[in-house]
Amino acid sequence: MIDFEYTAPTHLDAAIKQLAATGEKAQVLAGGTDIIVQLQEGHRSAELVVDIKKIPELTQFEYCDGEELKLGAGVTCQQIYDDPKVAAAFPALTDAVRIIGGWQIQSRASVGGNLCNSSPAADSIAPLIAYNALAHIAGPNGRRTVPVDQFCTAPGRNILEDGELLVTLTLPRQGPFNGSAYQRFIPRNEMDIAVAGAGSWVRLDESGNHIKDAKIVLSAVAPIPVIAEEASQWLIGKAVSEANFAEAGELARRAASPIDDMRGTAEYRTHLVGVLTRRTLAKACERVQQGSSKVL
Amino acid sequence: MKTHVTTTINGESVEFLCQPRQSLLEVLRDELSLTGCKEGCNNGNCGACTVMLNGSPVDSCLVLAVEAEEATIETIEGVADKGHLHPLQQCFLEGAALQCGICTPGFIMAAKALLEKNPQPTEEEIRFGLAGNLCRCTGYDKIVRAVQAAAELQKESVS
Amino acid sequence: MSTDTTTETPKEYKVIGTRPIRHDGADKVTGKAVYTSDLHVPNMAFGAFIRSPHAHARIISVDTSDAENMPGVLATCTSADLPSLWDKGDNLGEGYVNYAHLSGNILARGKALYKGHAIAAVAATSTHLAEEAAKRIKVEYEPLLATTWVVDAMQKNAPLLHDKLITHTLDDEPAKPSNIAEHVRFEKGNIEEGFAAADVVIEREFKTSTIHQGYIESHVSVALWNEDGRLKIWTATQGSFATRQQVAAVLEMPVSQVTVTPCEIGGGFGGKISIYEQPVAAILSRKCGRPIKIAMRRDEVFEATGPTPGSFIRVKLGATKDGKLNAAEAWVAFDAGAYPGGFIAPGCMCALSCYDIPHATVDGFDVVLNKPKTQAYRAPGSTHVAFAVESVIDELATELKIDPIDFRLNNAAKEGTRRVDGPVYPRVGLVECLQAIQNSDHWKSPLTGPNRGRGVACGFWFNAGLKSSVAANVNADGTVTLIEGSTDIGGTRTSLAMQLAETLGINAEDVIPQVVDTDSVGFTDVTGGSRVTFATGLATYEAGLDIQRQLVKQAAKLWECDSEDITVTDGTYQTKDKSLSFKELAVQVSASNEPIVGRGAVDAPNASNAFGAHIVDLEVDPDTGKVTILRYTACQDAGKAIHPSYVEGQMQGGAVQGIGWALNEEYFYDDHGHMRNASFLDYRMPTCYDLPMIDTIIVEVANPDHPYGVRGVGEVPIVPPPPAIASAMHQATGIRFYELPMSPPKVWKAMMTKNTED
Amino acid sequence: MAIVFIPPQLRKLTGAAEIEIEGGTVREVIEHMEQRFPGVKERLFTDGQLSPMLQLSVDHRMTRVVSTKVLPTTEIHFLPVIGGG
Repeated sequence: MIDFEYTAPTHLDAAIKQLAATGEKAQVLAGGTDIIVQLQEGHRSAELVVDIKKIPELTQFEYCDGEELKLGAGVTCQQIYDDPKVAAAFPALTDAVRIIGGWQIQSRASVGGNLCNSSPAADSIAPLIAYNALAHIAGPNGRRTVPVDQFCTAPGRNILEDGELLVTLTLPRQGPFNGSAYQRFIPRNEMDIAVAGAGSWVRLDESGNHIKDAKIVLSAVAPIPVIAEEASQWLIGKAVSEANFAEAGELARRAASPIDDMRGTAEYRTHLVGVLTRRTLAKACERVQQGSSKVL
Repeated sequence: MKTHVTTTINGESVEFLCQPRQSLLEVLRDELSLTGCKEGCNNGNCGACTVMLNGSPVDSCLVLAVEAEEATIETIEGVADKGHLHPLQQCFLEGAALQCGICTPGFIMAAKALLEKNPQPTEEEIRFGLAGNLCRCTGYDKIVRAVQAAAELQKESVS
Repeated sequence: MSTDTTTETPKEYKVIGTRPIRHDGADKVTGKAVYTSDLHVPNMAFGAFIRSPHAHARIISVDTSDAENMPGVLATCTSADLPSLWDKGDNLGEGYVNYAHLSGNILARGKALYKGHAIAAVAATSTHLAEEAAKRIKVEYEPLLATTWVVDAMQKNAPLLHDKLITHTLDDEPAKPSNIAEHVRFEKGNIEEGFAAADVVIEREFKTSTIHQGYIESHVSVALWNEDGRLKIWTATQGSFATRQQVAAVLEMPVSQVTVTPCEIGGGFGGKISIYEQPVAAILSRKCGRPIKIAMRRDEVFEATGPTPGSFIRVKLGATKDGKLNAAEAWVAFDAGAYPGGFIAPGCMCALSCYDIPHATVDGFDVVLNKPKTQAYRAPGSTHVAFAVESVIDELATELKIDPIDFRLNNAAKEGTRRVDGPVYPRVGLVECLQAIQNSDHWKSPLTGPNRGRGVACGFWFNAGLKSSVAANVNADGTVTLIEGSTDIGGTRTSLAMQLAETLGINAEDVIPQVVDTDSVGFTDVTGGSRVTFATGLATYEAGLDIQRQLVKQAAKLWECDSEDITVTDGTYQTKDKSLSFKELAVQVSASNEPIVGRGAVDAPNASNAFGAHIVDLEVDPDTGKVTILRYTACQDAGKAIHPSYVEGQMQGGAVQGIGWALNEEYFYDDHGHMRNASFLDYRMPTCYDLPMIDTIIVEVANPDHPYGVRGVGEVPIVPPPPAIASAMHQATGIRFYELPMSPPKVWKAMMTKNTED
Repeated sequence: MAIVFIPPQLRKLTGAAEIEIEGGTVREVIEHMEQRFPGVKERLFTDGQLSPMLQLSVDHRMTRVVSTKVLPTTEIHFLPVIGGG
């Protein structure tokens, strides 16, 4: 690995100044589980590495029942799944962070980093989009907020400009009778990259028998995570039933435009979208019915 | 240019100089002679280099050594207590839970973290908790059993 | 759960069959054991390679000047620094090695034959610097057409890897060069008559992918070429003497000038017998006068060390209505990788090894193509052919409506069965293994539930004998230090120490086993071929008897009596009126008499054969094609299990490697012949979260060629899993799978196709 | 005297698959084979020694030692050398 300079600022302003001054030759270090590998293997290069874990704003992790979830960009997967309240309110996010690498990875990797790495196969981005999460960005020209579904632009690329930094993610309160789930398909049971993934969010009516609102987000089947709009819309007003989940799965396949690679064929990935959509919808509805996400 | 780092390793204050590009694994092994921490893949996929960093297990190949400033690190060298093997180490020996032994330090570190968080794990929880560590020799059977035995041993010593 | 099944009246042993803590155990659980990469030799510098980005290319030029001009760079090395060798070969005791090919594989000469083929190397004051410098070596290539599939490489119009490669055969050699390096053929009986008399004949074709041994420790060496011309090498190897022999040959120096110190080794499974970086580190060391360490990265290990061949196999079996195998025909093509030597012979010799078949032929082809040179992987060749043959056996049993274990028992090889390659089996334990799984709780427990299936399969491997030497020094406190040359991959220090302890009548803990360098012990062949506990065990036994003879002589002096008056029983030395234990006597003798040093040196007969049989239960996800292993039982004839825990460990580890091979592991090549998954992430070896416990049944049918009845156990257990799993998959899905790995996309595709057809 | 099993690919030279041949050691047996079937030896030997690519099975025990004694009932097979993992 080519050597670089390292800095661990304790203030956001200092970090932005350093990032802005170095431009595209600067890399941000949160958990390091992607960037260190990429630097080692020469997929990315850096003259300056800015470690953001000492900036208070980037490590804040705040949640009170019924409020929005505030997730500093450096908050680790482990911090998230270790918090039972967050797990109850945002189960799809918890599903995702529990399966990113093994424990050794989860104790370092952050959801913010997962987003900024902008891999099409990132597990946590689909749930963030399903929850309508917002990305709060700071840069030399001030702050801006962008919905997560507009964050990624291509594999490994996103809207962050040189000098900009993801500061926090906020996940709005989800309202009553919502449920959600994320699943991916991998050939092993752990330590793998998603061949395909689906995050489903639903709101049911008071009876728990009909879907009032839904959002299905797919990973690893397009250059960026994609919302299966048609399937999500179609579900509105439909009964909670395996047949409807399966139909939604069929519709969701249309949103997929996958590639063939060593992790799976395009045909297989498209098929998996149907399976995972059906399964996550079922799980999400089950969670509403079991009251595991009875957020007010 | 080298950076000066002050850290705590296995309870002792340690200072070292390193380049920013050096991983914690590299510094532990090459600069500090803590070679119990093994390199299997250098990209976070085998767990052989597992150490505890501020109380959590990490792949030390994916930590920059400079990040260890003011951190608390525990390595396999710190697991045995002055002449006494840790129950996990004892159970790995008694249960023949190692063959070539290269993955063993990583497994013991991960298993120790697991038992500290969850003293009585189920087989499923053990297997999930150790999924970040690869072993090619044993087929894992005896490793899982050794962790179960260590949990049992620790339970007995508590009660 | 583990079960021991002893089929014959057991001998009474005090040490053998117990489970002492391994002698190197404390070192390994505390991180103190020294593996090669843990070594820090004074003034050491570091080497790195530049490797071919092309699967096949002519090397136009290599310019190292930029790299050499970098501060901190000490030396560079290309194939021009290696002596050019003719096609000189040697039998390494582990198959044949052609040194010209070995040298060409170490550093490419003229052409790069696979992606990752080493072109040049550089030494620098740090690893980072060496890697940077390696990137500054300018190599100009002329890319050539490449081929990575064995059947393609056999075609007349295939791109030729070696201009002068003439097929080796005992038959008339062809006039023209091709990629077919070797053709072997075995025949028994009359195949036409055999098939004519069969009621059911089934013929199928099989494919398997390239698989890596996947040892967690990379290849690492430190070389120090001293000014006096002596070369010292510390390395991760399965055979210190095999390393010495190969290094000396490719550097054209006498073996006596090379000392190889085997450090602790982090797994090998056959992949750490050939040399790679050792001579390069040596040359760099000679050039810069400093010890050089080279450690491969994981991607280099995948792309440029020796995996097991990919294969294409056609098998035709014929049986009579009453379930007797009558004829067999196998056509086997293994890819050798870039140079000849892909384990085709053992593959062919194992193909029909589990059965007594009167009429059979086996044809085998060793084929070069643009992949890394293959090496041994645990029972090399046997897993490939077992996948094919056992799968057809399963189809035959199904067709004939005979229970698959009964069908195998009907035809199982036993003492007196003539193999297709000629020799006749001595006492072997396949029947006992099959009976043991038939009587197992696993087989007797019904498997219920949708999408589930159960499969069984057998496996075979030879036991290598070969050469081993040990010395055993009796210490003043009555303990014995055992000096051996077999590198210890999985607990053989202890299995040898236990045999010495048994022979001498002392405790396992009173033997101190030490694995030493090539100057400190007699010649010893590799740790491989399932031979150490058997063959080095035999040498250890000899050393024990030698000590006993010497001790009797010394006791006679001490007691002023005739040697003949002394009897030795279970380590007690007695005359009519005197009696001392081994320890007591050794203490007294050490204090007053000449030192006692036992010696054991054997060229062990390798007539022994090992068999196993496995059962697997699994479930297939009908939506995704993903397989979950629900229950697994591995049974094996160990002859005599010296340390049952480590025998079980071999069975469990081997079974899991076989499960990985069956389900997910493969070299994924793109159209350019580039491996796309050269990492532990995408190569997908099983983690513990992918598996259940692996139950074991140890069968003990004593090996008549070993005083304690030992058979090698290391290799057999990788063989049965792929066919056992394929058979279970058939039960679960109604589909026969003829290709490895049976990965989810392929399984799903097959289920889709079947659903459409149904 | 020994019973030599001829590898299939050498049978063009010998005709039969199994042949009884005189000799007290494997080497003597091979010398006598060469007298009866010229050309056999060069396919089995390299530089006066058993080819490094071959091994012997003498009464079902593998060896590369050509001075191995043979008895009238001894079976000799020529097999490829093999290695293990």
